[in-house]
Amino acid sequence: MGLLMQTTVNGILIGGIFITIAVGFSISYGVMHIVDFAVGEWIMLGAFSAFWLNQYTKIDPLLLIPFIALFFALIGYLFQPIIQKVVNIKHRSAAMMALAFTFGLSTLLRGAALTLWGFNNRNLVTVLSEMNVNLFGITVPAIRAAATVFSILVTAAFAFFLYRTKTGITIRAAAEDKTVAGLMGIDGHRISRLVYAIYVGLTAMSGVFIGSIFSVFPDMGLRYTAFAFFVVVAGGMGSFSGAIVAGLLLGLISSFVSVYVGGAYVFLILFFILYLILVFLPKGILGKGW
Amino acid sequence: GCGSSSTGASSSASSETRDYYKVGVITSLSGAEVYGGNVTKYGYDLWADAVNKKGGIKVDDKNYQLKLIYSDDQSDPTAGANAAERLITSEKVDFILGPYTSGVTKAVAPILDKYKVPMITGSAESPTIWTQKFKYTFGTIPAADLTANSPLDTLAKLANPPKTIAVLGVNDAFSKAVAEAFKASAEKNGMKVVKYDVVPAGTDFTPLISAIKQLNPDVLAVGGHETEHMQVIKASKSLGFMPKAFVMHYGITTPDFIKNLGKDGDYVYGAAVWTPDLKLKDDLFGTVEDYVKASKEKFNVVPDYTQAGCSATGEAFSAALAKIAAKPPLSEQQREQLVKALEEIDIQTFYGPIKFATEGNWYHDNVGLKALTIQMLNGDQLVVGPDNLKAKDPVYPVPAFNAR
Amino acid sequence: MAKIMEVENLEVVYGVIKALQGISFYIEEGEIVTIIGANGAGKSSTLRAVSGMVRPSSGTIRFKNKDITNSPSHLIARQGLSHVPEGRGMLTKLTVEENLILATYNRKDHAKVKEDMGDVYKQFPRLSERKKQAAGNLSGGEQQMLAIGRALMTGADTLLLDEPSMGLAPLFVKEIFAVIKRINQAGKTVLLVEQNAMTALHTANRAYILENGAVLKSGKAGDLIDDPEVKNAYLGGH
Amino acid sequence: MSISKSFSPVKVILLFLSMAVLCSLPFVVSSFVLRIATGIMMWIGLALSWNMLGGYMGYISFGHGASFGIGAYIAGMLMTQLHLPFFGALAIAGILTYVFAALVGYPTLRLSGSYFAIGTWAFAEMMRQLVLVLEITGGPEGLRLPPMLNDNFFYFVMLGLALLVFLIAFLFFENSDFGLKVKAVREEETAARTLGLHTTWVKNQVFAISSMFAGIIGGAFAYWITFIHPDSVLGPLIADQMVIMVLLGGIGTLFGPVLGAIVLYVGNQYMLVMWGQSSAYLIILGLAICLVILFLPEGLMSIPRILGGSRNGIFTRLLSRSKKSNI
Amino acid sequence: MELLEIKDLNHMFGGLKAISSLNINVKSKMIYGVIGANGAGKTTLFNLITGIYHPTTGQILLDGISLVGKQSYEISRLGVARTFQNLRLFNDLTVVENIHVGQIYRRGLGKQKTKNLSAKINSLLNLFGLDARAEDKAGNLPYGMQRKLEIARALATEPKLLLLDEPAAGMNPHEVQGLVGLIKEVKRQYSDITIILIEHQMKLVEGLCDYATVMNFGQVIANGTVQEIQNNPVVIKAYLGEAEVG
Ligand SMILES: Nc1ncnc2c1ncn2[C@@H]1O[C@H](COP(=O)(O)OP(=O)(O)OP(=O)(O)O)[C@@H](O)[C@H]1O
Ligand SMILES: Nc1ncnc2c1ncn2[C@@H]1O[C@H](COP(=O)(O)OP(=O)(O)OP(=O)(O)O)[C@@H](O)[C@H]1O
Ligand SMILES: [Mg+2]
Ligand SMILES: [Mg+2]
Repeated sequence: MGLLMQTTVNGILIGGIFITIAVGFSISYGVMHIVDFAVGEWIMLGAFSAFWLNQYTKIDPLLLIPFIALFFALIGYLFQPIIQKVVNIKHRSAAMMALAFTFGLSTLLRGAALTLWGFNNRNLVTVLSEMNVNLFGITVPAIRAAATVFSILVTAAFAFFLYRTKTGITIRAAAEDKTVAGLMGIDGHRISRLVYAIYVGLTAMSGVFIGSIFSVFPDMGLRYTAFAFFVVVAGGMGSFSGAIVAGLLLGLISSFVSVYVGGAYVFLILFFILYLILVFLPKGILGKGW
Repeated sequence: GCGSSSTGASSSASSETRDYYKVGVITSLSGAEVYGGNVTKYGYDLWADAVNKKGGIKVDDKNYQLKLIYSDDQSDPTAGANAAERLITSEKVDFILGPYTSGVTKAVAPILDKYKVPMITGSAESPTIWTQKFKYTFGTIPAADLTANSPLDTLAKLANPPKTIAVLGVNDAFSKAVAEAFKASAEKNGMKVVKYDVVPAGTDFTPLISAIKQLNPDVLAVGGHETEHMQVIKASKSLGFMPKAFVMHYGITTPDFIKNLGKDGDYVYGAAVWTPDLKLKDDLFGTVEDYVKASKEKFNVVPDYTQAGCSATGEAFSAALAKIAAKPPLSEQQREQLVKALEEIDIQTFYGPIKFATEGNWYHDNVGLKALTIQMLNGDQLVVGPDNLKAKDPVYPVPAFNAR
Repeated sequence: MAKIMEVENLEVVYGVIKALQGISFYIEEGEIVTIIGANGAGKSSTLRAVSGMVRPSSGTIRFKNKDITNSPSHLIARQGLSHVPEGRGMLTKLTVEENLILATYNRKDHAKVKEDMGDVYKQFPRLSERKKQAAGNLSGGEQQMLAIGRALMTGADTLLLDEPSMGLAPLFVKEIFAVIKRINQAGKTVLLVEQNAMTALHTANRAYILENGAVLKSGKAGDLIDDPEVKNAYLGGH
Repeated sequence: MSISKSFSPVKVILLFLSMAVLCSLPFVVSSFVLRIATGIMMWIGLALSWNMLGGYMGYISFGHGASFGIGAYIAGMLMTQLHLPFFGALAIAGILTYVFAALVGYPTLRLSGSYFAIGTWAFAEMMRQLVLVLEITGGPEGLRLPPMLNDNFFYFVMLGLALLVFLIAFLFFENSDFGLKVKAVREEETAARTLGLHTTWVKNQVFAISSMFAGIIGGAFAYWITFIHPDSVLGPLIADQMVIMVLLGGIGTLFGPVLGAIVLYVGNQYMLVMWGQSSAYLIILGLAICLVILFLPEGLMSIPRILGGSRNGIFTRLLSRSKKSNI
Repeated sequence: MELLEIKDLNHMFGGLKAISSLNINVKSKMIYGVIGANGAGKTTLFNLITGIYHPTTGQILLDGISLVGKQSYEISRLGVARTFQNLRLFNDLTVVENIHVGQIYRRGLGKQKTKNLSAKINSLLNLFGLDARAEDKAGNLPYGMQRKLEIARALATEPKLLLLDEPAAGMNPHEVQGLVGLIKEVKRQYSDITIILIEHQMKLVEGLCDYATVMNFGQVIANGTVQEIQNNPVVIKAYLGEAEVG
């Protein structure tokens, strides 16, 4: 019974971290229609910047989060026009070229990180890293709980923003048809930049959590790209509630398979389920995706 | 069709003249194993530096310098095979210092046999490399299954030995071999294995550690690399799991592990065939202390047994070359002599004895070394077993994370 | 009356196809002007160039005494020009209401927005019944209403309508034209592109006949109805 | 349209010349260069096989590496465990990959667009994890094949396979009713169906055939490299490279994948040799991919046209670009 | 003789009843009109006949053979071809290739393949005035030509039954007249063909159809010759509206 509860809590906490990434990713996919292979590298860069800033300022990484989010949002904002240039190509497979472009970008960023900072693992320590809370015999690592709560809050805020504010409606309009949005006085390119900025900011911010829960190294992105894809696709691209459910599903599957089936089968089963969801529920578990 | 065979005879190196040895190095400078790849690189570089500083390898009263030619295997067997082919046929190297990973080693070995170019790997530890009996491939570090039993043997001899143990392994060749060896040695020592599981690289350890926490074993033993070991310790701490001891293998002596975990990394048991505190010495590097100093100067790292093993690997070549008096460039015949010489060497180095087996399941692996049980403290690797070599008594049970 | 729009020597090129060969026309404030022409004559291209959806290869477009020739479409829209494109340009996943709100994106006169919203719902009661329905689930006629309603919500004083009657049942066609008249009477300037030439000419003040990307004829709508050449080529004879 | 039209005498002569060059290669170059040439041939075959599915049919697969890996493992297991001769193992690997892909294709092809891309990617990851936990594949130990150390043999095997795939692409995808059907599926599937095309069957065939070639090449690769491991033959990099090669060269064209494979493979090897001592070559590789896509969005195949100074030529494009930017 | 019999056809989209107890009989060789308000279910009817949707209940018989449950390609091979309200051309293929695709599974396909094939394609190009743009990509044609190409492509399958969904959409009255002539010419050259067309432009319906059905809310509200229908007060109220403006 204790183990069952603990396994459930663990599961929730594993998946929680990836919800924010999924939300940012799917909204950027919705507006720009490209699958960004560099998502893992934004995570990595977010984690690294938290690490370096912490080294030099000694400020707790958790307090640095707003700053990192803003900084990377700015980077995304400045960088987006280059990707947009690829997306705008009048070619049947412009979206594919853009995808290949992000693949190149991911290689480039990884190579740069490896060259610049070496291959070493780094530890990102926050005040919460050392703590855990004991609830009815269940141990809850504080940093993971914080990450999950934070994820859900960010997601909810973002959902509110998209569905309840005028700018949100604008973004959804641009996601569907930028030409028509243009006729309504909406600058599609500015929206794309805005959305990409939000996405990069959110992803880098999640990187701070991921970095402090696990560790920080140049290749870390590869690993988390897979998880991010899982949550995005299983939840249904563009679906917020779907992202939350899929994030929790990811965690629960990992956790329960590890404990009750065997650790070796975690990814096998995870990818099998992702495949089944894709084939039989292509709009995501809740059927709400694009 | 037009595909007849001519096994690269044209690429024989003998036509060239040069007054230095060209040494190929294949290792992982990128990809998944970039960390370990660089550890081996440090080791090989230190050897070449030391030799060159002394003037070179002395053959027939003349000194020949060393030149290392690196080739990245990208942690991928295919790229490793390409690298070997290039080093041998384009660069025409005289011999090769081998890859970090066992997988790449296995892909490279047949190519060496084809061109009859000897290679010693200072790192790869998977037992399955040696069962293939490749004629031109040697290894300095004993296979994992020869070393991994040492910490549990040490623990079993204590007054209050652990009774229960949980074993986790990562699903790669080396880590799985280690985990299996842990399991076997636990059973041999009469411990009860309450949980044995293998996980793919990149798994989150929290669920398994929660499950293990419920089983409350005396010892948690883990086969993996430094990244996973760090994760295990972090996850255990965050879940409030504190067994009487953690047992690990390769990785806990790396600077990453020591630096990142700090006090949390203390008291972890491991197996090593060498530590920076050993009282050994040789002519090239001097004492172990000297070697550590050289390493700190050049790379700012305290060497671990893999790095030192790689440096010692070079010494095996130096010795064999001197013995057959082969000047660069080596002809095919000389390379065959070199293999024979390697099979016969039995030398003492700062790393310990090097002697390659010539038969059995560890064919061409160094069987001269004894496995040590180490326990980490303040970043130092304290030898706590076997009894005749120990510098200190093992601490068991170890203090809890918050009581250090 | 003042000219609200003046277009001179407008040329549009798609790859190798020259859709507009240099056309000129103007619209006075408060007019309904219609452009009539065969398939591929360049009617839609004209509207697209004016609203900034395609970039003309040469020529000038002046709107309210400003050169908007190379402005992007969102900036043109903000000047008070709204284009209902061919195929209606539904944002199918947004609800009816969201489509309407969206159109007010750049408006600052919040009180007037409310009022306009009420007017649109009064004008098209069907839309008010379907406020929360996704635009994609509306029938063709309803979508057309929404498209026009949305154009009104932008607060634009000039509307470009591209074949608002296309694909509509005869009954609806009549309704749409009646709506256009009403809008015009409420003070909006309208540039109307239509295949349904007869009805268009009956609705408009002036007309331009486009052929192969050039203006063939222009004049008072009433005069053109009786022009035998026009009758023959666009009104289906007799 | 017809084959005779596309075979002018000049082309025939060119063809024979290039065949002669390709066949004499092993006797003039060093064995490292030959090895690179073998690698090029292999990647040409793989890129062409991917292009059947991704280029002609418009189904972008990130799981094509799974077929390669499955072929490699089947051939490997047949040779080590049943001691079948190489060509027999290769043939069976081809047949089994075909059958397997035809079965998997049925559900997978219900997806399209990005979903198909991610679905195939998930499937490939699943296969890698499966091989890692299975006993008979050797799990994380990988699989050793009996070494057969004849460079020329493998060069000709890969050359033969590349030519075979090229020929199939040329005959069945460029110049036949079948190719037209495939393109019709790509352009507008519903319409194709109402014109009598059994599109499900067509899609399944293309999926299975392209997978089969990847599988056969995988089998040959296993024997050539002598050691296979889930990470090396089933890792995502295999499929990623196929995609990049095709996009780099020119998707949906016959020569694009060939060109892309040569440029990327040689470029990669060259950078490994030149800058292999550090990870800097990753930067260069990534940058190169980005730059090519930015400046040659239709791939290397568009270079001749751009240099040709046609309407889409570089000057026109530069002009139109500068016009855009001053708005 | 009845070529197409539709009996008690029903189709639901979720809770929406798009087709409701529909009965239609189409005699061989006739041109049959289907008209009705927007959203009446006309296109849905075509989608059901051609197997793009499968009816919830009911029968569709072609020459006595049931089409229900058959796939689109099977139905096409039985001799049913169609065009789409929102064009569905193979945009990146040339005009010739588009028609060629239609030819691949033409009905009664004999062994005499390639020989007559280009002759057939040429005669279609000719008939629809597409010769000059034969090698252009379909997506680059003007809208009107795209509509014609779609008809040509459908005809290439040599159908018994041709379904046209709003062929005159976006055409001016003059062009509608041209289309009337064209369809008449098709009818002359393919003498045993039966055509069902959906159209809002009454000019075309008047000019071509022998008989018509009016639909509203998924049901038939009137049947008869075009004249009968135009004078039917129910049809006027639900569809046509009062007399023309002007
Ligand atoms: N795939 C679908 N899912 C849900 N509803 C649909 C679907 N297709 C059509 N409908 C609905 O079914 C009804 C009939 O649609 P249909 O397209 O058959 O109308 P139509 O008679 O062709 O109209 P029009 O003259 O405007 O083309 C409409 O209310 C439409 O919204
Ligand atoms: N995006 C495009 N790419 C290439 N050619 C185009 C494009 N859009 C339009 N054309 C071509 O430009 C010419 C004019 O087209 P336009 O759409 O302006 O005509 P139109 O008068 O609106 O015709 P319709 O009555 O069919 O809507 C046509 O020959 C058409 O084929
Ligand atoms: Mg138009
Ligand atoms: Mg319809």
